[in-house]
Amino acid sequence: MITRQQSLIVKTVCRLLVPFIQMFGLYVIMHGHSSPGGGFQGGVILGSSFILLSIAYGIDEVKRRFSLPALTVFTSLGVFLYAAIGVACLFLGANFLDYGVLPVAEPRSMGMLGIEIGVGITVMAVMVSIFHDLITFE
Amino acid sequence: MNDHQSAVPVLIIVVPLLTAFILPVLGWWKRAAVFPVALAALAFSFGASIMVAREVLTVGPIRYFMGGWAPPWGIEYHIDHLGALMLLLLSFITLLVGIYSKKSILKELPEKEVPFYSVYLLLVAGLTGIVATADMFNLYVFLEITSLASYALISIGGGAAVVSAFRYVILGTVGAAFYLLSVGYLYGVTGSLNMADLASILPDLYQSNAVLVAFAFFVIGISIKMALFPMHAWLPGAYSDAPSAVSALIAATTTKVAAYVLIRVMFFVFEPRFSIEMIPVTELLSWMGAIAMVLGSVMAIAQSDLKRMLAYSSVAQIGYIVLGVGLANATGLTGGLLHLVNHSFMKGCLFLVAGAIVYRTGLRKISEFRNLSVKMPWTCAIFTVAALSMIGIPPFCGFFSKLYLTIGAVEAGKWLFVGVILFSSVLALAYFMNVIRYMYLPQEEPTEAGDVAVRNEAPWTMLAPMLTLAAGIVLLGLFNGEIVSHFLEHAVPAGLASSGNLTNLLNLAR
Amino acid sequence: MGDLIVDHINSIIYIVLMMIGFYAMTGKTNLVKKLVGMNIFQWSIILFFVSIGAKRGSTIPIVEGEHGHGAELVLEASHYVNPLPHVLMLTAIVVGVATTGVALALLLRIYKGYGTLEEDQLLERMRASSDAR
Amino acid sequence: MKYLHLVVTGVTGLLLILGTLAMPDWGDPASPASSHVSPRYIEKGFEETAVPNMVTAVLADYRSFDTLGETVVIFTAGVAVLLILRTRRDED
Repeated sequence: MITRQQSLIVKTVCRLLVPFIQMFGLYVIMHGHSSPGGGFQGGVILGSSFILLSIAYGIDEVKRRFSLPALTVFTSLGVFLYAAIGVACLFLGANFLDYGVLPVAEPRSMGMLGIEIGVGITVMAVMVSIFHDLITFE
Repeated sequence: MNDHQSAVPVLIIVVPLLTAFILPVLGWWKRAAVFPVALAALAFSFGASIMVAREVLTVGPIRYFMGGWAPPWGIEYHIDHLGALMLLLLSFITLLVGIYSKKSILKELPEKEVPFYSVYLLLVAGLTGIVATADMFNLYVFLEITSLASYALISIGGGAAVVSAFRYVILGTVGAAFYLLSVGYLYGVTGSLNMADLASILPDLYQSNAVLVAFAFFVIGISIKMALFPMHAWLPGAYSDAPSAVSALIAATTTKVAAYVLIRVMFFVFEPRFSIEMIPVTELLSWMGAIAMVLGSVMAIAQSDLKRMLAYSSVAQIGYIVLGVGLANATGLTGGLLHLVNHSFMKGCLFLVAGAIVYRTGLRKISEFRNLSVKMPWTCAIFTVAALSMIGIPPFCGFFSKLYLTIGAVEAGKWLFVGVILFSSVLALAYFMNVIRYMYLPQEEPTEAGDVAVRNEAPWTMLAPMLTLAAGIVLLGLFNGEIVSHFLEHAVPAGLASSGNLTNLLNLAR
Repeated sequence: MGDLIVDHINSIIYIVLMMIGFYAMTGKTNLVKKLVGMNIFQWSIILFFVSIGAKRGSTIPIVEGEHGHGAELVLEASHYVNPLPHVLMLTAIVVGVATTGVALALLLRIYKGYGTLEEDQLLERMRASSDAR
Repeated sequence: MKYLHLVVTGVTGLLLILGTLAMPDWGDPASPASSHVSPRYIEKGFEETAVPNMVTAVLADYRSFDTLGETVVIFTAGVAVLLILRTRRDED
């Protein structure tokens, strides 16, 4: 566990940077359809913002905002969302993950957006979770 | 694009996956619900496998297009007779080990129950995915899911198990990376990833060095995954240090699935003539199998720890399966496949027995097993059944697969391998008889009367799966003809030398 | 000679990287170095796949220009790079990250249990602790 | 035995060189990889999925089951690390 004194400059810069990093991560996830990017890339960026926070402020500060149960829920939620979209296609009478039958406009595009968001959530949560487990192990 | 196909094949994989995702959350909410839910998912998977097998037997191989995209553009699931048999086998064994694991995990790792079952289900989903998929890259993804899950499951044994797991990480990654390299070369020269599509393009390219190299990397990579003799270094440690339920699970499934992949790619993606005539891979494999059979058995004799002995015995039994593949005739391959199924039952059963003994008495050393037959009569009886089957005593299933292998070797005119099969069986007799002897020996010097002969049988949730597997060993032996005629005869590719006179005799006999 | 190197610069790079990685995995005795070798090996395979997908005179696989609905759009296969290897390698990258994470976790447990990551010392201490048991 | 790993590395390298020399030229637009399966993704992908980024279209639609597998791999890694490292005390 990192317990040494953290410098004011590092703290301030991180505090300023983190919202922008997170915004960029969300952009990369949502804009994966028409520019390089997607769920995994955006999820890693989002996850790295929390890792940066925990480097600057210590893991306890991050845990205060993002508790372990919440982390577990997010880990499961993302990948569950992915599989659930696939199963929804099954129930709507098509093959697994055949988004064409989803009852929305431009179903294929929207289906992809849904699974990209799912991938993003899981990747973010797993990155933070692995980082947490690695640094708190003693 | 939207023609609907029966959803059952995909549910075999998706239901365990979904359950695995739910379990960590469920664990926070209601810990007691985790085990029943996991078991229900495994049972569902088994039921769906039965439905799939019935459909394959009556209608024929099932094809399922993921996302509705036709291959080679999309990912296809293709379940043929061999695949249906493997799905049945995997879902059955994982269900039984799942029932068994409840008590032993609660005792060995009480606080890690929730992630354990989550990873367990992921392992099951990965294994079934490998069997069902008809896409080379999708197979790699499921191979990695299986590997990651088994690294984690092995490591929870603690102590030496963690080192064994790390060794497995390194070697397993080499194996998977070689497999990926081979997929890369094949993709580079054919432009396709679908197995059926590859099979139609490849025959024109058999002279290309890239295809040869791809095949070489494939065989090496998968040999590491299935612990064929020179690449078996990860196996003994991983099997013997892991928790008992995990040993049984991994010993009965992962190496078998790797052997299935070998057979599938060697004989169905490549034509049999490629690996038999154009490059002598089958010849090489049969020699490696033979060496594994002898050296694995010799190493097993040298062990004093029961689980470690069983692990080395696994190395030898992989040799039998590979020898069946390497004989390159229909009888030999049938024998190899039958041995794959049989060994899954036998080794799963033996590891479960070893776990039950550890659970009740804490004993691992074979020489400490004196008087065990009085304390745990059922467990010892089950061990004896499985051991006799491993040796190859007639009514049990191990005999029949060895019979097929022997006849296959005779048909191929390779008398040396007949000798190796017999010799390895004799060695198996040596190491299993040693264990059985200690189990039924009375206490050396009965010191106090109250101390000895206290009957302390394993709990019924552990006994029932072991009994089922033991019954399975007997039934597989009695009905081996049914398995061969319903499943395995369809699994033998057309290009192999067909059955000779000896096999016809065998057909008459049954 | 120079032409040969220029024509095959991609293969030279990934073959050299693969051999470095493979050597580290099999030859090094330090477990962390083995892990680093494993990563180099995996990344060289990613380079290999991406270079299969390369296509001379083509651009990134994103539809260019106006693409409103109903617009007539003619897409030439030779105009865009092959997207399939990129997709496969995204998955392979994730697999690499996941394996590294698990391996690091195992290394932490090994270091806690035995206090060393050198293979020969590790074997010695494992033997000692199993004798003590 | 000491030089075994060097020999193994050398043999692997030779195999790699052998295989690579038989591969199609680097960047050849007529290579099988560029002409067999992938043209469908480029030519029809936008029409069929309405997503201009072909990598996303292939990743999340044509081969979406692979991507599900990829996400499961990440999930497995998360749970595996948790299983390996986290003790009960951390969870409370």
